[in-house]
Amino acid sequence: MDGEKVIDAEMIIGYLHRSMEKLAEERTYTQNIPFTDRTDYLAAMTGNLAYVMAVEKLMEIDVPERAHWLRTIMAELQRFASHCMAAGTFANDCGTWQTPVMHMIRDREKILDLFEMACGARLTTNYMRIGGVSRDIPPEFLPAMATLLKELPDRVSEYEDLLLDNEIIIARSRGIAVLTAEEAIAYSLSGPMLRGSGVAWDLRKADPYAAYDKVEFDIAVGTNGDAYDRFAVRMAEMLQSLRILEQCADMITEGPIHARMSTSTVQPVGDPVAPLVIRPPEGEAYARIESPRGELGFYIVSDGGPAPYRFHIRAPSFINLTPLKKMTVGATIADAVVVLGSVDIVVGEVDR
Amino acid sequence: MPILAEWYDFRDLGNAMGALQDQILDWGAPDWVPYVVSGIIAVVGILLWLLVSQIIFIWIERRVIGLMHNRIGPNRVGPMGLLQGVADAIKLLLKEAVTARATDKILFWAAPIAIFIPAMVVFAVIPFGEGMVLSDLNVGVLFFVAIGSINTIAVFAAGWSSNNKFALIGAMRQIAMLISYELVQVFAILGVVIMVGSMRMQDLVGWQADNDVWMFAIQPLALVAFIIAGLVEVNRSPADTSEAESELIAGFHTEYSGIKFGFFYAAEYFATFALCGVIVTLFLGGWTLWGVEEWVPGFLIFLTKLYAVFFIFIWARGTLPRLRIDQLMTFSWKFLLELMFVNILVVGLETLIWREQGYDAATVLPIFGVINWVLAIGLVFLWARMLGHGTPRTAGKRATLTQELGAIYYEGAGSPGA
Amino acid sequence: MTKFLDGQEIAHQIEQKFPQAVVDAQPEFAMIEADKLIDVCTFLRDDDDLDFTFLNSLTAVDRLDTFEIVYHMTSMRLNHLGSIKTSTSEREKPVVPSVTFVWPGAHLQEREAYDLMGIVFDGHPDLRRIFLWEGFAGWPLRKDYLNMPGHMAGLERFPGEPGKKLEGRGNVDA
Amino acid sequence: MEDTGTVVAFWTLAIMTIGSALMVAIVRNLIHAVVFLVLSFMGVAGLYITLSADFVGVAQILIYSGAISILVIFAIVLTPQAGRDNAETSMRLPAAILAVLVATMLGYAAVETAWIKCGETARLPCFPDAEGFDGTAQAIGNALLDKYILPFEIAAALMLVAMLGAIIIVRAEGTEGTAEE
Repeated sequence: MDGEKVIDAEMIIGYLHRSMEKLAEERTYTQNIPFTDRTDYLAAMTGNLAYVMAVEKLMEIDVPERAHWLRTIMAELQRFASHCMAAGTFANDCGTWQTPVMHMIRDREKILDLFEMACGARLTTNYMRIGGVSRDIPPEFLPAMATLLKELPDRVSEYEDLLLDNEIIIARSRGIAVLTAEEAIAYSLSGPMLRGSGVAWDLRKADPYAAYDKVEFDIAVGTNGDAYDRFAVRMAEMLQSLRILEQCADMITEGPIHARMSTSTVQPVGDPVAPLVIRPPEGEAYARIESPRGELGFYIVSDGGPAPYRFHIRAPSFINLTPLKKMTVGATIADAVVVLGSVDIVVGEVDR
Repeated sequence: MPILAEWYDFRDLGNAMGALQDQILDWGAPDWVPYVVSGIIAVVGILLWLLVSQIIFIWIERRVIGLMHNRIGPNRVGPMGLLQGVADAIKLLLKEAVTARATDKILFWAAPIAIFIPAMVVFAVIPFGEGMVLSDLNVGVLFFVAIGSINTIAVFAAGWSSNNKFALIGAMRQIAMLISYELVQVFAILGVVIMVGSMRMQDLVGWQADNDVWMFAIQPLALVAFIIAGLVEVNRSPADTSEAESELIAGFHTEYSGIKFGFFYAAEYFATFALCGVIVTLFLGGWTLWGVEEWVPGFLIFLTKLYAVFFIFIWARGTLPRLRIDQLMTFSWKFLLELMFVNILVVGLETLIWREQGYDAATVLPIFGVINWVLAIGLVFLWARMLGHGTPRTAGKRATLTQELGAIYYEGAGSPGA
Repeated sequence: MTKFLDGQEIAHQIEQKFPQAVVDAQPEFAMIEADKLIDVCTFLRDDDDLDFTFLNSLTAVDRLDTFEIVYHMTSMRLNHLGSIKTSTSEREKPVVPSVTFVWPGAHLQEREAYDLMGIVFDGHPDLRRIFLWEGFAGWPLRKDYLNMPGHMAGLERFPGEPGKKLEGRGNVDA
Repeated sequence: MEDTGTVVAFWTLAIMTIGSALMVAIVRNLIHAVVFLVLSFMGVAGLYITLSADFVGVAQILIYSGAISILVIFAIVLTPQAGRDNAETSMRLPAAILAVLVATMLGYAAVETAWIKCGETARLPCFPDAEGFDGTAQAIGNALLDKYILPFEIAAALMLVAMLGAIIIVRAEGTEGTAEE
């Protein structure tokens, strides 16, 4: 730094590096599922979903209808909760004394209660299984979600009015860390970072997985790729998630929650249909979903054994950090904090 | 003014003090003894009041901000958490005051004291009641500004001696802001002094009592500028860039711990009390309330107003995000200062006409009030637009929603769907 | 729906431009010669009907005798996903050309592959370890990492502990 | 002036001012020197007040210890070569002799001249400080604006020119850094 101005920015990471990719090679496919919620601990459901979809792609299992709906509901709830944290802490970096964060965390708590109702855990859910979901949702889940969906939309629009039109937040984040559309694509950014720069690319629309092709929603896009637009995109996505959840709530079908697997020996809880040890055929698969931070992909190479031969996680937070130096050099210290806030990284995912 | 000026007339503690002084003289003490005695009693009284209200206000502030955050706030220590302030004080006392090896020992030790003194000395001038002002300087208001300017040195000493890069940046930021907002503060006070005609605090209060009008009704612009400049000087919420947690850990008092940090913490609160006191005296009619002070003791009215203004500061702290240092500077130089020049020009003209023609106050003051209010609102909008506030660049905007996959909406990328 | 462009089709396209660049074409990927990688990638990115402007992910896989680098790419305009691979059989100091100039997004991912797998990307502007500290001995993600001669798995539990051979899944000669 | 309070105040302030002035010269660290300088400014302000020139005293605090000291500090901090300490110069002895000479000369002048007591001549009326002291701000204001209006305007113009000069210098230096708002 030279006085207030930042001359050079160096990223020192690796403090939370648990070498998940090495550990995963020692454990069977089902044992690896808990790893995936600990990479992006703010969006555990989407982590599980991505890994499970990769293995299903490898073994060509087709998941029953109700499991698709349950996965979509859980993924969208997780996106809303994760964006609550992201938007709140961004406003915090702009200097508000934790007021917006507290309000948003209060909403996030309600969603975590829903998770607890569905799968017993609030943060590290470990809810999805290869071929379906581990448990069906209790009868009082949908009514609880319905009441939540009644009150959340106007609360989010209240946050939008309070934060997006706030004179000081506009002054603090407008024009900071601007990335053009071409740069965003070249730096292979994804999620709100990419859409903030104006590129309308959302994997839920481009490559619809689970039940996303049956629901109606829009992609939120910013126009001039600065910290303010990424913040606006996240707020708009929260509203879209609520819209998806309403449609899922009344379109969900009854039926089995887990695919019938061929070598079914030991069965999991409830209506057990999956074998404890899964041996996918030799080959490789790359499956990716739209996690709240971007394109979360799992590249699995299998050699027919019980454990994956190579287990690679394409972490959006890690790759979204590539242009960090370009964004912060030249700005002041106060801006550097806002830039990091707008990138919205989760260190567990950056370091894997 | 007090109906019965006996010593037991508690509407104004000044009477008791006066009676005490005569008593000492009767006992044949030399003439300077009563001054010393009353001085000490008054100082001890103010200090006690300050400490007690600080402890209460630590609790109130954290409680109010807690409620704003939709959480409860401190309720562990003592009934309803009331002893939170005391707990903080004891904690700070017991904590070990670490001095880093590479610090500049003498300055590092002197800085907290140097910050604490101005925060205390300012109270010599603030009138709590009709007779209750420690030293009735007839340059009272100027004294307040002068003492305010001293803590720039103390801030620099703290930042420089703790030999820590962020502390120095914090100190430099604070100095830059103090200097630029001192000008605004002086001009805001100038407007008031021109209209009242004297710098003595008691005259200011007296003038507002006689004309049965509060100064902020006549000069809103001066009040707004004074509050903003005060917020910056005391470095509270929207302008707490010098100890912004997210950027500079704790600004110039990063290296301090234990009771030294306690001094900084207390100094910040006392400075805010002093600021609220001056705001109340200058703009909100000090200890008068349209004749109510005949019955209700003057200093109680003064304290309620003071705490009300303090509440506004807490409210600002709970809601407003922080401005960047250069935005704060441009705000002061390019916006507030010009408004203050215009304000003084207008007020000067008004008082000139008023004094020359010799109109009586009742007719002319409402007219001045209206003129100034219209002027204030018009000026703020006009000047803001001139500085580019109304333009789309600074308007809040939602994200655009689209169904078109792969389309590019970037302003620089030409039409969508590229 | 994102169309998965299979290996043969990509290999066919590349054949026209660079005759002997493609080593082998599988349904999932097209194996490309290591030294022709840079111009193939620039071609893939700039060609209009392929238009792979977005690099999804870059992964290094240790196939015991060779190192494979897998590139997944997407085209946002045409909404299709393709993947190519290169491989190098060098064990001691595997060198692969760096694609950071084609896709700047590969910058950190290549540093990660270097840090965990030991693959040197020549032409990379700033090839340093990204997760582990500079003095770390060995490349953790390699299959034979656990019993590299004399190297402890990262931290010695106490100074001077002899380099024990750990039986792990990965010892090659077991 | 004669009642005991002011006499005590005068002597303490005098000692404080001279003491800190001496320390400015003696102390090693330059920053400490500045802090002592500020202390001496305050001492001088105190002396003004003992002479019941309250406006000038408060103005002294505001201008000297508030603004000019910051100027001096910025000067010290921003000049990199300043070794931050009073360098050891070979001229110590001659400087000491010179200082003593100047001190004696001033002392002699202070003691010998016949100061005019207030009230002796028409020009210098005594301030009636017995009953209620109405403050000097009024008098200074009137003097500035009717008797010394010309120097007042010239000073104002001078300051304006100085400020414009400063801005131009900074502007030329920092043209690339000014990000448009």
